Order: sequence, then structure tokens, then C-alpha cells
Amino acid sequence: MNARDVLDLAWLIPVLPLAGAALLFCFGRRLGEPAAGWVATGALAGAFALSVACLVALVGLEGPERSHLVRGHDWIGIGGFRSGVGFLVDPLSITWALLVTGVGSLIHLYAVGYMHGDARYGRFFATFNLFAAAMLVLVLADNFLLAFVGWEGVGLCSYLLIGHWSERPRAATAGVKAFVTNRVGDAGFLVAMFLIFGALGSLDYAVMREGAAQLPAETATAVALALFLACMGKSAQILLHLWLPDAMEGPTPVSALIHAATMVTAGVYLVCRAHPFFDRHAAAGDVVALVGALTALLAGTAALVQVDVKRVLAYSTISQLGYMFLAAGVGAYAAAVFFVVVHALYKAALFLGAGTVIHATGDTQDLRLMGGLRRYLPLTAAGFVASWLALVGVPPLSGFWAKDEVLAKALFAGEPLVFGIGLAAVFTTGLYLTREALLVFFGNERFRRPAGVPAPAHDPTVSPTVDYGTPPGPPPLDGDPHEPGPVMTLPVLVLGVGAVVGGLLNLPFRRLEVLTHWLEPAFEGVEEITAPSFAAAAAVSVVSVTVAALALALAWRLYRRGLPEVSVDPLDVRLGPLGRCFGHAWYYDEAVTAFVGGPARRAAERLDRAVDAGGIDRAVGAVAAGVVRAGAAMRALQSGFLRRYALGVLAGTVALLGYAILRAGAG
Amino acid sequence: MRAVPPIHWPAVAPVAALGVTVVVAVMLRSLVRRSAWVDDAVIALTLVGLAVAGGFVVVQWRIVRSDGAYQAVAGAVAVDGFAVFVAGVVLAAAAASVLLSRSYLRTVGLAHGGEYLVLLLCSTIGMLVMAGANDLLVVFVALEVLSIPLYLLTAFDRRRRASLEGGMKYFVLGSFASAVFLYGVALTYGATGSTSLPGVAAFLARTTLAESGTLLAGLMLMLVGLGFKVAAVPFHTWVPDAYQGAPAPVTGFMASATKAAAFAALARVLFTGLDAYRSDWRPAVWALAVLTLVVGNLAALAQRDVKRLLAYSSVAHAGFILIGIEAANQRGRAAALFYLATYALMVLGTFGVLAALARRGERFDLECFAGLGRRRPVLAGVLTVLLLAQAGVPATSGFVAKLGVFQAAAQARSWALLVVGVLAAVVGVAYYLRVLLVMYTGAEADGGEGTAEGSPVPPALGAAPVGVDAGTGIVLAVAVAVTVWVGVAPGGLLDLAERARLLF
Amino acid sequence: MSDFPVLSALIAVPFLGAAATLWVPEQRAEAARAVGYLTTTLTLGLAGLLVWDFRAGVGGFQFVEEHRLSSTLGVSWIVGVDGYSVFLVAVTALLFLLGLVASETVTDRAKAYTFWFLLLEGTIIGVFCSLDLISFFVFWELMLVPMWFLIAGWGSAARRYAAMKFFLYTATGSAFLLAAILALGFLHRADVGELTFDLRALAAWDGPPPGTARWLFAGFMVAFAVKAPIWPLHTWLPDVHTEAPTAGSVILAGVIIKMGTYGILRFCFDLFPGAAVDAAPIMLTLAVVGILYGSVVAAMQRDAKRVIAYSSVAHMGFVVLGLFSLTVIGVGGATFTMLSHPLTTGSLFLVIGMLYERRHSRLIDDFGGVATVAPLLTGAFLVATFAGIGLPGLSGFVGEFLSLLGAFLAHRWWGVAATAGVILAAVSMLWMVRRMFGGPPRGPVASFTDLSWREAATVVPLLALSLFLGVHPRPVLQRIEPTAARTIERLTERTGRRPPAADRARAHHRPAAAGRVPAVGHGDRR
Amino acid sequence: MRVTDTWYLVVGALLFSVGAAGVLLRRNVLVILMCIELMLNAANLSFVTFARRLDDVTGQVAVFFVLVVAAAEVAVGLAIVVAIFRQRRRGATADDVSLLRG
Repeated sequence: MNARDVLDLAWLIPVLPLAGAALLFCFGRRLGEPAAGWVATGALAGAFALSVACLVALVGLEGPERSHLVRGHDWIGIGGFRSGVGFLVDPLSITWALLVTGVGSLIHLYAVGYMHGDARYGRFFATFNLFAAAMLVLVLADNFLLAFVGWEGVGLCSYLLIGHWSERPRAATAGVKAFVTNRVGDAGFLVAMFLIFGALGSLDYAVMREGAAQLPAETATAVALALFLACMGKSAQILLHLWLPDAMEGPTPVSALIHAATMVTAGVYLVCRAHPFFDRHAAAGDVVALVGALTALLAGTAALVQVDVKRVLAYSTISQLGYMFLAAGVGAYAAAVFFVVVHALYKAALFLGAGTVIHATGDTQDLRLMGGLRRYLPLTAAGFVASWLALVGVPPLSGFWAKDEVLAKALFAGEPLVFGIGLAAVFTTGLYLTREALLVFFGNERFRRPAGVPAPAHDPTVSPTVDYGTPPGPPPLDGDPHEPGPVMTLPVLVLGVGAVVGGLLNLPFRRLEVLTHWLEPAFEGVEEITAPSFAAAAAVSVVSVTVAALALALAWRLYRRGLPEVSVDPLDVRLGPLGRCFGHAWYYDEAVTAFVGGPARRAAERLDRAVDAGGIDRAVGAVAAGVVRAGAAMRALQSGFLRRYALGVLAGTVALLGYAILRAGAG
Repeated sequence: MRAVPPIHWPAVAPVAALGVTVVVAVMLRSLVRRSAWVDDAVIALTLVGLAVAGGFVVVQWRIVRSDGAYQAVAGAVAVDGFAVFVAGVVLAAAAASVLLSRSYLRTVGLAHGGEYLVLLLCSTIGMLVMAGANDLLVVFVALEVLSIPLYLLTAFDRRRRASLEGGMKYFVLGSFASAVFLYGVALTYGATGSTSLPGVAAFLARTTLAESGTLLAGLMLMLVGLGFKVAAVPFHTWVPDAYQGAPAPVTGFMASATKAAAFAALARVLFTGLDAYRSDWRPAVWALAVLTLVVGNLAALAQRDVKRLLAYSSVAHAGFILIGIEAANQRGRAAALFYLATYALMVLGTFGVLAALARRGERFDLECFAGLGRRRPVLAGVLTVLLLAQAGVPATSGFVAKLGVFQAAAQARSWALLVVGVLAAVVGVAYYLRVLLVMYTGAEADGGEGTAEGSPVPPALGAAPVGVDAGTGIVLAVAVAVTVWVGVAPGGLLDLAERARLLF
Repeated sequence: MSDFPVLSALIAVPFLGAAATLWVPEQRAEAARAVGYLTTTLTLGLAGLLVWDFRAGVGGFQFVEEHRLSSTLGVSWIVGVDGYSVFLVAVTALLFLLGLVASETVTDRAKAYTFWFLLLEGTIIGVFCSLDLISFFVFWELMLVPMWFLIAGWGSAARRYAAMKFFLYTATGSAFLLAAILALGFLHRADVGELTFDLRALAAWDGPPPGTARWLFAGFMVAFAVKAPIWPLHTWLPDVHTEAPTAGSVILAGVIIKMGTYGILRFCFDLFPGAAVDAAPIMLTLAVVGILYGSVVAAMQRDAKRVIAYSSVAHMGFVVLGLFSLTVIGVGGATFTMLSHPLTTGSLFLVIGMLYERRHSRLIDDFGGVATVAPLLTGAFLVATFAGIGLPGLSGFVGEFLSLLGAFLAHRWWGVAATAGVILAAVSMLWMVRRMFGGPPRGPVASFTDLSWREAATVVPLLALSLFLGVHPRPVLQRIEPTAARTIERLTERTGRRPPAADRARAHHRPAAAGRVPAVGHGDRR
Repeated sequence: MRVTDTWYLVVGALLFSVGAAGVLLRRNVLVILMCIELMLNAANLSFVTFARRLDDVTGQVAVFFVLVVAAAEVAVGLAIVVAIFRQRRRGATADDVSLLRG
């Protein structure tokens, strides 16, 4: 079996989880727990194995040959439009496939334990598998239309999974919010496809590669911006980010999957894939980089004083995604991909760790009701801490290398503003995540219920997510928290290790830039950004590490001892009114909600009441009523009096005679 | 001294047959007193007479088809396809009315004593003459012969005040209109020197009138008289009252046969006699058609009595037929003939259902029909088909008829009239559906089921399990069958009408 | 295939079935149903045969039958199908069988119900097959009668109002259609000398002068716009949908409103190419307004059926958008949407009907938490919803995408504006789903039963078909394409308009036109 | 001043108008009937005049027809009027009979 034969099997990568999903949708309930979970995990693990095989096969091929097309059937074709189902196996797609299947498998494994006892166990795993399958279709597609299928599929699955506990009103609403916000982006994707087809006559990546360079600047920029709108939706960049924090209403493995391996990184993938539209036209790239940088900073500030363990991580994800777009925007695609990979590792570990914590403390997600858990959950704490340090950028953990490269490239690409914003974001990153880690695993224990206070009744309809500002209630836990089984601890540990050593993939030294070299064929024609000197690069590193260290130190000082008083958060106190603003994420969500629920809703109501019912239908009714009224008027003419009738006859006669006279006079 | 004009007997045979029937019936009635069988015997005799007349009509049709049209009785009577076709319609309508009358008169409790049928026959004679009348004076006489018995028939149910009132109004207005018509004839005679329609036409072809005022005035006055008979607005005012007052079978007869005869006369006057003045009378007919369509349909919309509603709808149908006349082309004439034939059947069937449902002191308030669909599904079904046909729903003869007149308008490029016509048809649909709505869902509007407050609740129709007698059954069956059959496969009757106008 | 007159048989079978129900005794509901099932199954079989025998790659009419009915009226019995109508006939046959299954719950006057139901089927198939304008109009108008009886007889509270509104609204539109048809026929007669309403002959004629053509086009469009319905003539739809019985809503949303857009496609483009091109900007604008407006107003409804009704307005907006893009892609997409929408909206109405039977209410606020107690029911509704809002992989996407693409290629900004409708559609539909199915089960909802086998039998075939067409639309698109290409080619020839470059790309790939009946395709010129 | 046939025609027209006005203005049904007779006779006068002017016998013949018809008409009319009178003793003018309307 030579390399090409292996690559020809790449279509199985998405099909395996898809088959798993189909199987589970039909028989999930009959398979039951835990068989359904194992089927799903197995399907994805199989896909991972295949991805590895494909990787090996690709490595065996020479640079330019590292792109293999697997043709499928024609999908939509009419008139001049043709688009098919085909898979493109190249370094970029296989990198993502490995990430999705690898990290995804671990999250699946974790979920086998986490979802224990769920009423819709089978359906959960069916959707979970479908989620992975959709993401794989998205990254392996050989044309925009098929990628869009995956793109929408991911959106659908996020809707289903976020709303998995649909009996919780907030979960159900959050699912809708995720889908609708994503749809805004999807509209951008559609317009981009229309533009591409209109300009190039095809949606195939192959055609794009050849043709994009010849496009007029404004067309390419338009395509790039439309595509970026799509990415903003899917990757939760500011303006379209508001679905992501709410997505925490889903089960924690879902959050992990959304944030680490699938969905949110799709936007980065798309920008990388469609780089020919971005490269040559500075305007589009600048927009991407600037939006990315701002997202990194603003989301970082929003994460500072959140009290929900998952919400902090959610804003963290948004912020980190900002870095990725920052990188992609300045043209450092390989750096972006590198960031995606390491982020997947440590963010997955963080989420899974958070999930374990939530489980262990009896379904509370409030940071203020935790503390000191490292004693009870040592393994989880290890994984979590490793990931925390990696994310904050402590050298030589993976996050350090990735973040460093992004910042360096931004600076050396001649974007000092973007660099500056990115650096500021580094500070917030260090602050919010250290705060979370300390509040969860260190300091005083706050999860015990004071004696004499009865345990609140468990109400499954109430969402466990706690909003900023809600005063903490008594924790519902009896007894000590304890580590769950290996099914749940193992993934955290594996990912934690990944978070520590992930940097090895792409150390910024010649020869050691494995990932960058590997990805070169995918980013053919992209100008490489190089540091002017080793000293300059080192200086950037020193600056960013210093900023991160400052943040760490500050957080350590504030939260070393946990929260002496549960309802008083020292950082919040210090920030004053700004803290409130941060806590509400700059009130953007509230503003949008107020707009949609207020003026927009009123306008829609007016459209319904005033225009539809009161305008159009009333006009129609008025015509009908007019006819009826005219009929009634006719009735009145028929008075019943004989002489009136005769008058009518005579009037007609006179009229006709008058006409005769006129006519005779004229003729 | 001129000889008595030769009488061509086949030309007057149908009339003669009916005349003989009338004489025999009157004699029978006077000779045999108060025997139970006499009533039925007179009915049988009447039907036989109508059948014989019908046979003569068929013979005439054959003669006309093989030898072409001709004139008889010194040119006073034309025997052509047109006349024969209308005669056929009139005879069929008369026969149907007779069939409907038997059980109606019995259930309503009217002792007919023979004169009812005699009046009907006399009126039929007038109509037959009118169908072929080729002289304005003959038209006038026929008009009166058909009208005078109808006045009496309308007022026949003397116990009902509505009947008497209807008859009286019909009579006064009818006489008034006849007088107007006669004056029109006089003016036309004065202008052209002839009362014979071919004579008038020949004169107009020969000479160009220096002063056309007299002729035009005469034309318009004749239009009034005939417009009155066809129930064109604004000469329609008698229609709702007379139709509502008259016994149901008589109303059916008036709506079908009278209309056919009157339209025949109108067409003949306009096309045979005054074709040269087509450009003068077309606008007048146009105006009448528009008014008739609008007023007829709108007023029907506001009715609460079904018989009255049907009366207004009959006015509206006159409007549709006027579209065919206004088109002033061969297609229009054929379409008008076709319309008359199909409408005659529909309306007879409709009043047949009403006759079958009628009880002493007949009342046909809309509310009375509530629930009829459940109580008498078959009768309701018949009524449904016939009303839908009148509404012009496809797959019924009513649609084909409307299509015909609309086509004529399109061919004549009367676009405005065409649009008025199609819209009027929509309004027409509205009031027929109102009846169906009450019949099948029990009320007209959502919410309130029942009658308007204040007025006593009228008795529901069809509550008593009284069967439908054979005569009515035959009429209804034929009406429905032909209505649907012609709607689905209009070829046969259409060709007949087509040929009838060709043989003009 | 022999010369079996399959189309005439398809039209005749439902009528004969309806006639047969009349002989069933009043009380024997099950006998009437049996006749109904037999008839609809037979019709579906014939429709299957039709689709099976339909030759791909042919743009003209197939299975053409022609008989002169009346030379006086110029009416002929001409039936035939092409890529536009063949699937509409098939989907009609399918929906009627499933609708009958869904009507098992109708116990009142089952005989009469079946009678009207079968009559309705015959008229609708007749509409899709007729190539003579008068016969088309006959079926078009006749359709109102059975539908009126179904609504008035078996509808819900405000059924009388709805029935009358339906009949009069649409009949008013049709009045203009009739006038325009007659005017066209007689203008043709004045020019050519022969009275005919044969679509093919009229299309081959050079047509009336442009000014007149515009008026006639408007006459046709009024009727079609009411039926489609195109904004702002849509206000009958919500009322009628709400009050109609379940099967009535399914048929109404599924096929009856398609008659409007089908009419545009079949008649307006071929008969008045110039006017169609001139009117395109107006129609596109109305389509975009309809798309956005329909979705926004849908979001404000309190009655679940009204939500779907307004979303249908939006969907038909996509169809009109595709049609008046006047591109092969757009027309093909619109045709595909006409085929897909019955599947999705039909399923939605079926599920709403099931919910109504359980709760005896259609108000969204009376539900909540259905997902928890009836997951399969919820699943069916969700699949239908997502198919409706254009999720790739389900049938709705293909048509919507192509319509938008076509519109974008021809008129960029209209396409972009319409794309925003994709967002709003998701808002209105998912917001309803959230309120009805999400949250804790409320009140009587808690005792809901899940999908029964009979209910599954109605909705699952539709959803399966939607999935199939979403994944593998090629067989359908292949059969639509030649016809669409022909239409656009004709438009281009007649008006000299330049189609967008991307739409022309594959023009030379088109297979040569050759019909089953030679040389009488509607594009032939004399 | 010579009396030409035009005078007769004018008189006819006047008679006709008077009759028509009478139908409209008089409430008594019997008077209305007489007015209608007046109108018929106006037509008769015109017929005779035209016949003279045209030197044609048709017009004169017409008068006989009209007279016969008028007689029949009056007979029938009176019968109906009498029937109504019999039913309602008081107030039997044209305006009292207005049960049917609308």
C-alpha cells in the first residue's frame, strides 16, 4: 500500500464519526450507557488513527506533492454552476484533522464518564460524533461549498449540544443564540461564495489558488471581508462573540469540544485556507488583525472578574482566538496554526478540568464557592495548573512559544498598534487565568455548606451557570469532593502533558520550526515575516514574559489566600466601577438584548400589527367591505315603492333618450 | 284588395299545438267539475302539448338545417336557427316548470284548477312567437301575450301578500315598459316607414337619414322595453319583487324562458333591424351591461332572502348575456344563446330545489338553509352544483357560458367590459358561496350562529322528511347532469348554439 | 413505454376516485377511506411511473397528449410535463397520500372529506399538466372549490371567514388572469387567424406589442402573485393556513402556493419575455421584501401555524427571487425550492397538527418542553425546521443557495439583501422551536405521547426525501436544467438581454433538445 | 297657420310625457293604469300620424292591435288590483304596497 492509496482513504475520516452518529441516532437509546459513549469514542479514535496514517503518508511525499485530492460525487450542478464532494488532503487540512480527531477523542472519552446518568445519553453522543464529523468535513473539503456544509453542520451541532438540557430555559435559549449569531456569519460566507463564483466561475480551492491572484483588488478584498464576517461569527470575534459565553449552558465536554478542537477554530482555518484573498490586499488583512487584537484585549478584560468557572474560560477562548486572527491578519499563518494547536491542548485540559471540578463540587460553577480543591483533586489540579501556566505564557511551556511568535510576527510585520494591543492582552490573560486557578485550587475552602443550612433542592430546570453579580448561595455538597474515575482524569492529564510540551512542534529556531516547514506547501506564495535579528526577537520575548509575570504576581498577591469573604472579590473592588463594566463584558450583550427585545421587537411588532394586519390586510378588507357596502346601498335604492321603481325606469329612459339626442346632434 | 297572406303551417305548428292544448285544457276543466283526476289529467295534457310542440320544433330545426332559414306569415315570423333554438329552450323551460309545479302546488296548498297551467301555456305561446318575431308589431303583441299571463301567475298565490304585491308591481311596471316600447316602435316606424325588421334594415341600407334623431329615439325606447324584459339595470326594479313574490316554479319559468324570449327579441331587433346603427346602440348596450353587472351583483350580495338573492343574480346574469350582445359579433350571439340555454337549466334546477323545499307560506330566508347539508344531503348537493354553476365555477356549464361571452368581448376588443365582467363574476361567487356556507356550516359568519336578533326565527327548510316527487326529480337530475356534462364536455351544446347563430 | 396516456390517467384517476366515493354509503367511513387510499396510491404509482420514464436531458415537453375539445372556444386538451412540472406532479401525488394518512383523525363526514380531498388532487395535478391556457385556468379555478369545502367544512374556529377570504382573494386575482388569457388568445387570433390557447403556439408567436404585453403580463402576474403569494398580496395565507385542517394546510403550503410560481415560470416567461425582463427589478424587490418581511412578521406570531405561514411567504420570496434572476442557476434553484418546500413545510404542518391533536391549541404559549416528553416528535420538527431554513445536507439548502446565487449573479445587491433573509428565517423559526419545545414541560404538555406509527408514516417519508434530495439533488437538477436552460435561452433570444457571465459558462454543455414528441417543444419557432 | 302632421306628433309626445308623469306622480293605482293607457294612446296617435305621412296602412293597423292588447292588459290589471283591494280594506294606493323591498 503506497502513500497515495492511504490518502485515498481520507474520505473515511469524516465518514467514520458520521456513521457513528447515524448509528447512535437510530439505536442510541437501545445501546444505552456506556456502550453508546464507547461507540462514539471508538469511531472518532478510528478517524484519528486514519488521520495519523494520512499524516505519515503525507510526510513521505515531497513538498509540492503534499496535496492530494479525493474525488467524490457531484453534488450540485446546474447551468454554469458545478460543485462536488471532494476531500483535499494537505498539511493544513491534516493538521486540523489530527487536532479534531485527537483532542476530540480525548474529550469523547472524558464525556463517557461525565455524561453518566444523563437521560439522553445516546443522543448526546450521536450529536457529539456528528459535531466532529461536521468539523472534519469542514477542514477536509476541497471546495468552499462543501466546507460550508461542515460549517453549517458545526453550527447545527452546537445548537443541539448547547441546548442539550433543553428543559433548562437558558440552555434552550443559548442554543438558539449560538445558531442565530453564527447565521449572521454564515450570510457572509454565502456572499463570499457568490462573489467567488461570480469572479472565478468555480468554488474549488484549486481554482482559487490559480485565479485569486488575478482578481481585481476590490473583489478580493470584498471576498476577504465577507469571509471574515463568517469567521467572526464562528470564531466569536467581537461584535459576533456574544453566543460563546452563553454556550457554557451546554454540558462541559461540549464546551471543551467547541472551544478546543472544533467550531471556534474553524474561522482561523478558513482564513488560512482562503489566504490568497487576504495576502495581497493589505486592507483586509489589517481589518482581520485589528479585530483580532481588539478581541484579544476586550475579551481578556471581560474575563477578569467573571465568577463562573466556565465563563472565565469562555472569555479566555475569545481572547485567544483574537490572537489567532491577529496572527493570520498580519500574514503569519503558520504562527496562527501553531497557536491553534497548542491552544487546543491547554484549553481542552482547562475545560475538562473545570468539568471535573463542577462535578466534584456538586454542580456548582461559581468560583466563589470553590477553593483549595488541589487537596482533593490532585491529578486534575496537575493538569489544570500545567495548562494554566502554558496559557499564561510561562516559558518554556507551549503557550509561551505560540504567543511569543504571534507577537513577534505582528511587530516585525510592521503593525506596532496591533502589537501593542496584543501585549496589553497578555497582561489580562495572566491576570484572569491566575485568578481562576487560585480561586479553584488554592486558598481557603469555600465549598462546604455551613452547618444548619439545609441543602437546596436540586432543580434540574435551573441552569447551574451563575451570572455575574448573583450573590452566592450555600454550596449543595455533602462530604468531601473526590477525583472521578480514570476515564475522566486520563484525558486531562494527557492534554496537560501536551500543553507542557506542545511548544516543541515549532520552536523559533531554524530547523526546529517543524510546523512552519510542514505547512509551507499550504501557504505557498505567502511572504515570510522574519525578525530583523535574533536580539530583536529575544527582546520581544523578554517584554511579553515580563508583562505576563507582572500579571501573575498581581493575581498571586490578590488571590493567594482565596476569598476571605465570599461576596467580596478583591480585584473587583480594586477596579471599582470598571469592574462592573468588565463583569458585564462591556454591556455589549445587554445592549444587543435590549435592542432586539426593545426597538427591534417593537419594529417587528409594528410590521405585524400596523403594516400587515393594519395596513395590507385592512386595505384588502376595506375593498371587500366597500363592495358589501355598495351592495347595501343598492338595497336602499330598492325601496319597495312602486313609483320609485317607475322613476328608475323613466330615468333610464331619459338617459338613453338624452344619449340619442346627443348622438343625433353629433352625427 | 290583397289576398290573405299564406300561412306556412310548419312555421306556426308549435304555437298552434300549444293553442290547441290550451283550448282542450280549458274545455276539459269546464266540462268535468271537481274530480281528483282532472288536475293530473290537465298536467299530462299540458306535457303532451309541450312535447308535441317540441316535436314540431325539432322538425323545424331539420327543415332549417337542410333548406336554410325562411320567413313565414307575410314576413312577420322568421323561422331560423336562432328562433328555433330559443323556442326549444322556452319549451324545455315550460315543461320543467310544469313538472315542478305539481308537487309544489300540492304542498303549498294551492288549488290550481287548471288555469295555472293554461296561463303558463299562454305565456309560452307568447314566448314562442317572440322568438321568431320578425316584425316590431309582432314583437309587441308577443311581448304582451307572454307578459299578461305572467302578471297573473306572479300574483297566483293570493293568500300571500308578497305574491299579490309582486304581481301588481310587475304588472304596472310591465305595462309602463310596454308603452314605452310601443312608442319606440311608433318612432321607428315613422323614421323608416316599416315595422318589419327586414324592411327597416332594407330602408336603412338604402337611405342615409338626414335626421336620425327620431330613429335613434325609437331605438332607445325599444331598448328600454326589451331591457325591461331581460331585466337590465335600471329597468330591473320589478325583478326582485316579482321573483320573490311569485311561486317558486313560476319564478324559475320567468328567469329562464322569459329571459330567453326577451333576449331573442332584443338580438333580433338590434341585429336584423338596426344593424346599420350598430355604432350607435353599442355604447348604450355597453352602459346597460356595465350597470347591470355592477348593480345586479352588488345588490345580490346584500340580500338575506335566497329567492330575492337569486332574483338579483338573475339580473346579474342578464348583464353577462348583454356582454355577448354588446360584442355585436357572431361569437357574441352564439355565446348569448348558449348562455341562455345553460342558465335556463341552472335556474330551473335551482328553483326546483326551492320548490321541493317550499312549504305553505314559503319562506327562503338565508337562515332557513342552515344545516340543510346535513338534513338533505342530496338536495343540498344539487343546489350546490347549480349555485356553483351560476357562480361560473369551471367544470360546469356556467363557466363555459361565461367563457363564451368573455371571448366574444375579447374578440370585439371590449377590454373594459371584459374586465368589469370578470370582476363581477368574482362578486357573484361571493353571494353564491354565502348560501353554501350557511347550508354546510350553519352560519354565515364566524361566531354567532343563528338569526339576527329581533326577527322571529324562521322555520328550517327540509326539516320534514318529505320526498321529492318524480317530476321534480327528473328536472333536478336533468339540470345537474346537463350542467356538469356541458361543463366537462361543452362540445355538443356549443355546436348547437354555434349553428343556431349561423342560421340566423 | 407504450403510448399509454399517463398524464390523462393521472388527472382522471383522482376524479374517478372522487366519483366513486359518492357511491359509498354515508355511514361507512372506512369504505370511503379505502377508496381514498386506493386512489391516491394509484395516483402515486402513476406519478412514479412518470418520473421513472421522464427523460433527462430534454428541455421540451414530454408525454404530450393533444385533443381538440371545442374549436368554437379554441380549447384543447393538451397535457405534457417538462422539468418544471414533472416533480411537482410527483410531490403532489405523494403529499395527497400522506395527507390522507394524516386525515385519519377526521371522523366527521369522512365520506365528503375524502370526496373533496380527491377532487382537490385531480385539479392540482391538472394545473401542473395543462398546456392549454383555458384548461389550465379551468383546473386553476376549480381547485378553489374543493379547498373551500375542506376549509369551511373541517377547519377550526374562524373557518368560515378563512374559506371566504381564500376563495375571494384568489378568485379576484384569477379574474385578471382569465381576462388576460382571453385577450392574448384573441390578439393572437387577430394576428394569425386561428383561435387557440395552446401554450406552445402562443409562445411561438411574436406576441402582442410591448405595451399590450406589459398589461397582459400584469394580468397574469396578479393571479400568480396572489397564489404564490408575493408580498403584498399574501395576507390570505396566514388566515387560511391557520384555519385549514391539517391535511389542508399541508396541501396548501405544499403544492397550492407553488401553483403561483409555477404559473410564472410556465406562462409569464414564455409568453411575455420582454415584459418579464422589464419587470425583473420590481419582482426582485418584492421578493426581497417578502423574504425579509415574512421572516420578521413570522417571529411576531403567537399561533404556530401562522409562523409557518409567514415563513412560507419568505420561502416563496426565494422562489420568486430565483425566477426573476432570469438565470439558469436561479430558475433551477427556484424550481428546486418549489419541490423542496412541500417536503419541509408539509412536515412542519403535519407535526403542528399532531401537537394540536394532543393539546387542542396552536398557540405557541400553550406549549413548552415538548422536547423533554416527545423527543421523536421534536426531532421530526427540528429536521423539518432546519431543512426549511436551509441547512446544507437537507433539501432546502440546494434551492435556496441556487436561487440566491442566481439573483446575486444577475442583480448583486438584491442577492445580498436577500441573503440577510437567511438569518431572519433562523430567528423566527428557531425562536418558535425554543418556545414550544424547549424549557420544562408545562401543564398538559407533560402527558404528551411521542410519535405514533401512523404519525411517523406521514412525516418520515417527507423528511427522508428531504434528506435524500439534500445529499443527492443531482437526479432532480439534471432534469430541471435543460428546461431552465431553454427558458433562459428563449428569453435571451427574444429580448437580446445579456445573461451574467457565470451563468453562461456551461451553455455549450447543454444536451441537444429532443422531446419525446418531436418538434413541438414550446421553444419552437414557426 | 297650417296644422301639419308635426303638430300631431308633438301632441303625441306630450300625451306620452303626461302619461309617464302620471305614473310617477299619482298614488292611486287605478289612475296609474289610466296614465299607462294614455301612453299607449300617445303611441297610437303617433302611429296614425306616421301612417298618414308615409301613406302606409301599417300604422293604422297597429292601432287595432294596440287597442286589443290594451283591453286585455286592463282586464288583468284590474283583476290584480281588485284582489289586493279585497285583501286590505284601508289604504290601497301604490305607496301602501311596499312589503317587498331591499
